[in-house]
Amino acid sequence: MSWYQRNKWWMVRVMRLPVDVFVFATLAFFLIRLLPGDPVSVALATINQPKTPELEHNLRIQMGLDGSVWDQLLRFWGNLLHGSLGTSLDTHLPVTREVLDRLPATIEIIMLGLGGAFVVTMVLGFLYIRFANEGLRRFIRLTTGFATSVPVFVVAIFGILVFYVILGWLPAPLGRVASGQSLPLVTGFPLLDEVLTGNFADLGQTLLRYVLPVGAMILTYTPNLLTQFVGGLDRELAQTATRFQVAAGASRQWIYFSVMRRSVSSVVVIFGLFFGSLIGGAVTIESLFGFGGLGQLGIRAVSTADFPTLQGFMIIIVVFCLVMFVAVDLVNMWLDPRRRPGVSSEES
Amino acid sequence: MAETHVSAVLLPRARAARTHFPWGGAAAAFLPLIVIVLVAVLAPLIAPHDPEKTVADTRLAPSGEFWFGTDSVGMDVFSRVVFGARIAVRFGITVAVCATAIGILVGTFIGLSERSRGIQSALGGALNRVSDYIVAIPDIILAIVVVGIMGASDLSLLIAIVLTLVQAPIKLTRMEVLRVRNEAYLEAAELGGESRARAAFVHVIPNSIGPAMRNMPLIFGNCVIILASLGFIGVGVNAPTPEWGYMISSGLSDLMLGEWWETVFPAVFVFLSVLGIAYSSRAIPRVWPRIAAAFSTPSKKRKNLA
Amino acid sequence: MAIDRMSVCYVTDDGTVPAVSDVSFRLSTSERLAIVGESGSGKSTLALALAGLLPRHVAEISCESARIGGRPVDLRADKSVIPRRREGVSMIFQDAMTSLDPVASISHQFRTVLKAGSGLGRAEARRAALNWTEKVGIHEPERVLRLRPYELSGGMRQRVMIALALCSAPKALIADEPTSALDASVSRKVMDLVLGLTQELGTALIMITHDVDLAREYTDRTLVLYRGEVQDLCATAELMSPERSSYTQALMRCVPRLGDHALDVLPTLTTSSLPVLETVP
Amino acid sequence: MSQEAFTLRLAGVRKDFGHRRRRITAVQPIELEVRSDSRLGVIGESGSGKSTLARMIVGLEKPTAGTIEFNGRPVVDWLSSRTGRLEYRRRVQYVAQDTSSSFDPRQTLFEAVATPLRFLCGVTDPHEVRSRLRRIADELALDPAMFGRRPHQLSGGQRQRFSLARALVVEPRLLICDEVVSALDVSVQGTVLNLIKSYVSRHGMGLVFVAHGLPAVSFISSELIVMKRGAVVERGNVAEVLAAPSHPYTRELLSAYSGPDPVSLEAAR
Repeated sequence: MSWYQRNKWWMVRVMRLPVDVFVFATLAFFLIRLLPGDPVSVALATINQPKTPELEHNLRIQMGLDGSVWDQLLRFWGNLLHGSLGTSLDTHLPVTREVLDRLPATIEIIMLGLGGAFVVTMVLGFLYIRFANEGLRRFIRLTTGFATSVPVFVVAIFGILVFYVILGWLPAPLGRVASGQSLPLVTGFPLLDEVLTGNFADLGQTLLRYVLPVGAMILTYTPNLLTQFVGGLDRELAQTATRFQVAAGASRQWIYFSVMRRSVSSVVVIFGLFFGSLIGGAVTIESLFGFGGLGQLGIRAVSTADFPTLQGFMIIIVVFCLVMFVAVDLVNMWLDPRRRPGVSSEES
Repeated sequence: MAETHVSAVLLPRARAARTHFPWGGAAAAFLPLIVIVLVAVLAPLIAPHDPEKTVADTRLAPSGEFWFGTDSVGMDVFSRVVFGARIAVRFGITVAVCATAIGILVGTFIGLSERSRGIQSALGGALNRVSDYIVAIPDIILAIVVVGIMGASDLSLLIAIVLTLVQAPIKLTRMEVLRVRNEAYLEAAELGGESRARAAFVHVIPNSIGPAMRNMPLIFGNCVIILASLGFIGVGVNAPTPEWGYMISSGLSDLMLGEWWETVFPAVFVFLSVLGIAYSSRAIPRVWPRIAAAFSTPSKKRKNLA
Repeated sequence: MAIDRMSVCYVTDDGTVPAVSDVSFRLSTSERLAIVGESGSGKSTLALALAGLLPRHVAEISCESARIGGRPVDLRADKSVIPRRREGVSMIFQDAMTSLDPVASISHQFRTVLKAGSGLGRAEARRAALNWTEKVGIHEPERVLRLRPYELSGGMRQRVMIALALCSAPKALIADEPTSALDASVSRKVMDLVLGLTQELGTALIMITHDVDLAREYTDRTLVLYRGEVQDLCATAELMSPERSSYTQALMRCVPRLGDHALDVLPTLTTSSLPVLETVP
Repeated sequence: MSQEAFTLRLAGVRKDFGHRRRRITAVQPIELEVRSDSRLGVIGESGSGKSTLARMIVGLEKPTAGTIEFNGRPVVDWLSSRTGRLEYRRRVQYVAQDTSSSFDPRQTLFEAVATPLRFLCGVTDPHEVRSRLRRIADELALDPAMFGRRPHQLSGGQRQRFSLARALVVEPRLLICDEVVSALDVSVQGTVLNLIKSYVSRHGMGLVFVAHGLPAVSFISSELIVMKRGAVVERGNVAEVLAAPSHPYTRELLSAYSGPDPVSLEAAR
C-alpha cells in the first residue's frame, strides 16, 4: 500500500471541512433570513432616535440586508472568501476579530472542564471493570443515574454557595484575577499567557478561580460521559470477543485495555457533541463568574440587536464545532480502523 | 435459551418482564412528572402571594410568612418559584409535543425517501443535511441568535427551542425507519398485497415512533434547562415574569453578600425538576412494555378464534 | 478431565433459573466428546461454565468434584467482572468475526496470549505466532499477522481463531458450535483442521453441536442434553442403538437423511412422549 | 378450489449486484421451467445465488437481464399494474427464512394472516375470514387459539408455521420456500417439512424449495438443481442426481452427508 492509500482516510476527512464550513455558512445565511421577524425593526426599537426612513435604510445597508436575497448571498459569499463576516454595529470592529479575540479564553475553560470530565470518566470506567466490589460498581451505576444536563450554572451556584459564601475557601466569582489587575495578552489563552509571561502569582490566582467553574463542569458532564462508557463496557463485556480473549488466555492487562478501547469511541462521540453544547454552557458559566468571553459578546449583541455580530458569532462558533467533529471522527477512525471510509469488512 | 439468558443477564438493564401489573413501578416512574405538572396547574392555589407584585420589605430572610424570603424588590420568592414551574411546564409541554410531532413526520419522510428516486429523495436528502448542520449549532447559541434577530418574545423563544430540540426526534425516527424498512414483515406485507402507502402507515410509522416518543420527557427536561439558561443570561422571558433562570441571575449579587435564598431556591427547583424529569424519562420506557402488555391482554382474548 | 455432578443456575432478578443440572463425565487425553442438544438444552451454558466464562454475578455453579489434568479445580465462577481463565481449557466460538478483537492486529492478539501463557519475549512470541499461523494452513503468515480481523476472509478468521485458542497448549479445547454458520463442505475442512491439531497436541476436544452428523463423524463419545439434563452418555457409534433413552432415539429419528425422499412423512419428535418443546419461557 | 395449471419460465435470467467497479453477478444466466406439478429443490452454499433466484421469481428483486414469464406473461408485466400484482401474488407466494422479523410485532397473528386474504382474495366478511383461517389452521395443525398472540410470544417453529399459513391462506398455485427450516431445531424441522410436503401434494401445487441442506431438499422435492457461484452446475431428478452426481461440487456435497450410517432407518424405529 502506498503512503497515499494508507493516509487517505484522514486526508479525505480533513479536506471535507472547508466544504462543510461553506455549506453551513450558506445554510446559516438562509436560516437567519427565513426566521419570522425583521432584525432592522428590532434594532430600531433599541435605538432612541426618531425612526426615519433614512435611518432604517442606513441600518439595512450596515446589516447587509439591502437588495434582493440573491444580491445579499453573493455579497455574503464574497465576504466569506475574504474571511470577513461584516462589522459590528455596536463597536464598529470586524466581527471576526470580536469573536476570535474572545474565543481562546472560552475554549480554554471548556477544554479544562470537559477534559477533566473525560479523565474522571476513564478512571471510573477502569475501576468499574477492574474491581468486582459491588458497592463500588453500584456507586458508579448510581452516578450514571444522574446523567442529565442539569444546567451547569446551577451546579456552579451551589458550589459558590458552599465554597465561597459559607466556607470562604475560594475567591469570589468576579473575574479571572483579582480586580484591578489585567491579564497579559499573547495567545489569548489566559493560563498559557500567564505561563509565557512568567506571571506565576497571577497564574496561581487564576487557577484558584478556575476551581469552581471547572469543578462544576466536571460534575455536570462526567455522568453523561460515564453513562456512555459504562454502557459500552457492559456491552463489550458481554461480547464473544471478550470471552474468547479470556478463553484463549490473553493477559489481564490486555483484556482491560482492549475492552476499554472498544468502548471508548461512543464516549468520544459524546465528547464532541458536548463540546458544542458546552460553548452554550460556557456562556452561562462565563457570565456567572464574570469571565467575559464569548458569553459577554453574545449577550451584548442581543441587547443591542447587533445583527452582523450575531450572524458571525454563530458561524464562527459552528466552524469550531465542525473542527471538533472532524477531530472526533479522526480519533475514532484511529481507534477503530473499520470506521475509515472505504473499508468494508468482507462478509464471511 | 442459553444464549438469551446470557445476554439478558450480562446486560444489566434487560430484565425479565413480570406478569402482574406493575402499579408500583408505573407510579414511581411517572411520579416526578406528575408532581411537576400538578405544581404548575395548581400554582394559584399553592402560592400565598401574587408573584409579580411587591408584597413586603425587600430581602427578608425565610420565615413563617415568607417561606423562601423576599427578593430585592420585595416579591415573595416562594410564590415566584411556584409560578416559575408554570412557565417551565407550559414551555416544556408545548415544545415536547411540537418537536416530537414535527420530528416524527420529518424523520419518517427522510427515512422513507432515502434510497428512493427522484425529487422525493433529493428533498429528503437535503432535509437530512440541514438537520445535520443544525445539530452542530450549540443550542443556547442558536437560541441567542434567534432571539436576537426576532426580538425577545414567547414565540421567538419557542421557535428557537423547538428548532434545536426537534433534531433528536428526527434522527431517532429516521434511524428506526431505516431499520424497519429492512424488516421481513414489510416484504410480507407487499406479498400480502398491501400497498406501499398502507404499509407506511400500518407498519412503518407505528413501529418506528417508539424512540421518539420515549425521548419526549427528555425534550421536556432539555427545554427547562435551555429556558433557565437563557433566563439566566438575560435573553429569556421578559423581566417581571417569574422565570427560574432569570430569578437566579437577579439574585446573584445578593448571594455574594450572603443573602442566598433569592438564588438558591429557584436553583434547587431547577435542579429537582430536571433530575425528576430525567428520572421519569429513564424509568417510563422500562415500565412501559409491562403496562402495554397488561392492557393488551384483554384484546388478545377477544381476537381468539377458538 | 473429570466432572462430577455439575449444575449451573443463572442468576436473574426473580431468583435463579436452572440451566444445567447434575452433569458428570470423564474425558481422557486426546479423547473427543460431543455434547448434542437442541437450542435451550443448556449445552452452551455447560461449555461456558467449563471454560470458566460465567462470572459469579451471572451464574451459580455447583460441582461435587472437578479435576482438570489430574489437578482438582474449583469450578465455581470467579468473582471479578471479567472472568478469569480456567487453567488448561480453551474455547472457540461459532463466529470468528465477533470472537476476535476487531481493532487489534493478528500479531498483537497472538502476542498477548503467548506472553501471558508462556512468558515469551517479543521476538520469541513473534516466531511462535508465525509458526502457528502456518500450522493452521495460512499462506503468507507474515502478511496476515500484520492485518486486522476485518481484513481477513471468513475462512482465515476461523483459522486464526483456532490457532489463538490452541497456541497456549491447553489440555482441553471446547468448540461451541464451531461450524454451524458454515456450509457443509467448508465445515468439514474446519473440523478436520481442529481434529488434526488437537490430536497432534494431545488436547481433549469437547464439541458442542446440534448437528448429529458432525458429532458422529468427529467424536468418540456423545453426551445428549435435554433441558439441562443428561439423557445419554455413550460412544457416538452407539447413538442409534435401541438401548438409548427415548429422547435420544426420537432425536436421532428426526435427523433428515439422504434417501428420505422415498418417505412420505419424516419422523418427528412427538410432543406426547416428551415434555413440550415449543414453549417460550 | 381451482386446480388451474400454470407454467413459470425463466429465460436467460441474470442478476448483478453493485455498481460498475464492484459488480458481482449473483445469478448467472439461467433457464428454468416450473410447472404446476413440479417440486423443485434448489441447493447450494451461501452466496450461491439460490435465494436471489427465489426472490426474483416472486418479484422482490428485478432481474438484470432475461425474462421470467408466468403463464406466458412476464412477471414485470404482472407486477406493473395493481390488479395484475394482486393476481400474481395470489398465485405465487413466498416464505422466507427469517422467523423473527417476518411478522409485524404490533399485529396479532390473526391480523397478519388475514391481511393477504383481505387484499389478495377480496375476502372482507369477518365470518368468512374466520372460517378460512380456521380451515388453514386445521390443515397446518395449528392451534387456533394462538391466532390471538403476537409473534414474540411464539417459538421459531411456530412462527414459521404461521408464515406458511399466511402464504397458503390465499391458496396459491406456487409456493416458494427460501431456507424455511435452516434456522430451526432438528426436531422442529421435521414438522415443518412434513407440513409443506403433505400440503403441496394434497393441493397439487407447485413448489420451489431453496435450502442448503441436502437431506431436507431430497426429502421434499422431486427435481433438483445444484447452484454454485450463481451458476447451475447440476440438474435432474433427485434420485438420479443422488445416485450418480456428475459435477465434482455435487459429489463433494454428497460426501459431506455420507458419514457412517450404521443403522438403517428401519432399525432405528
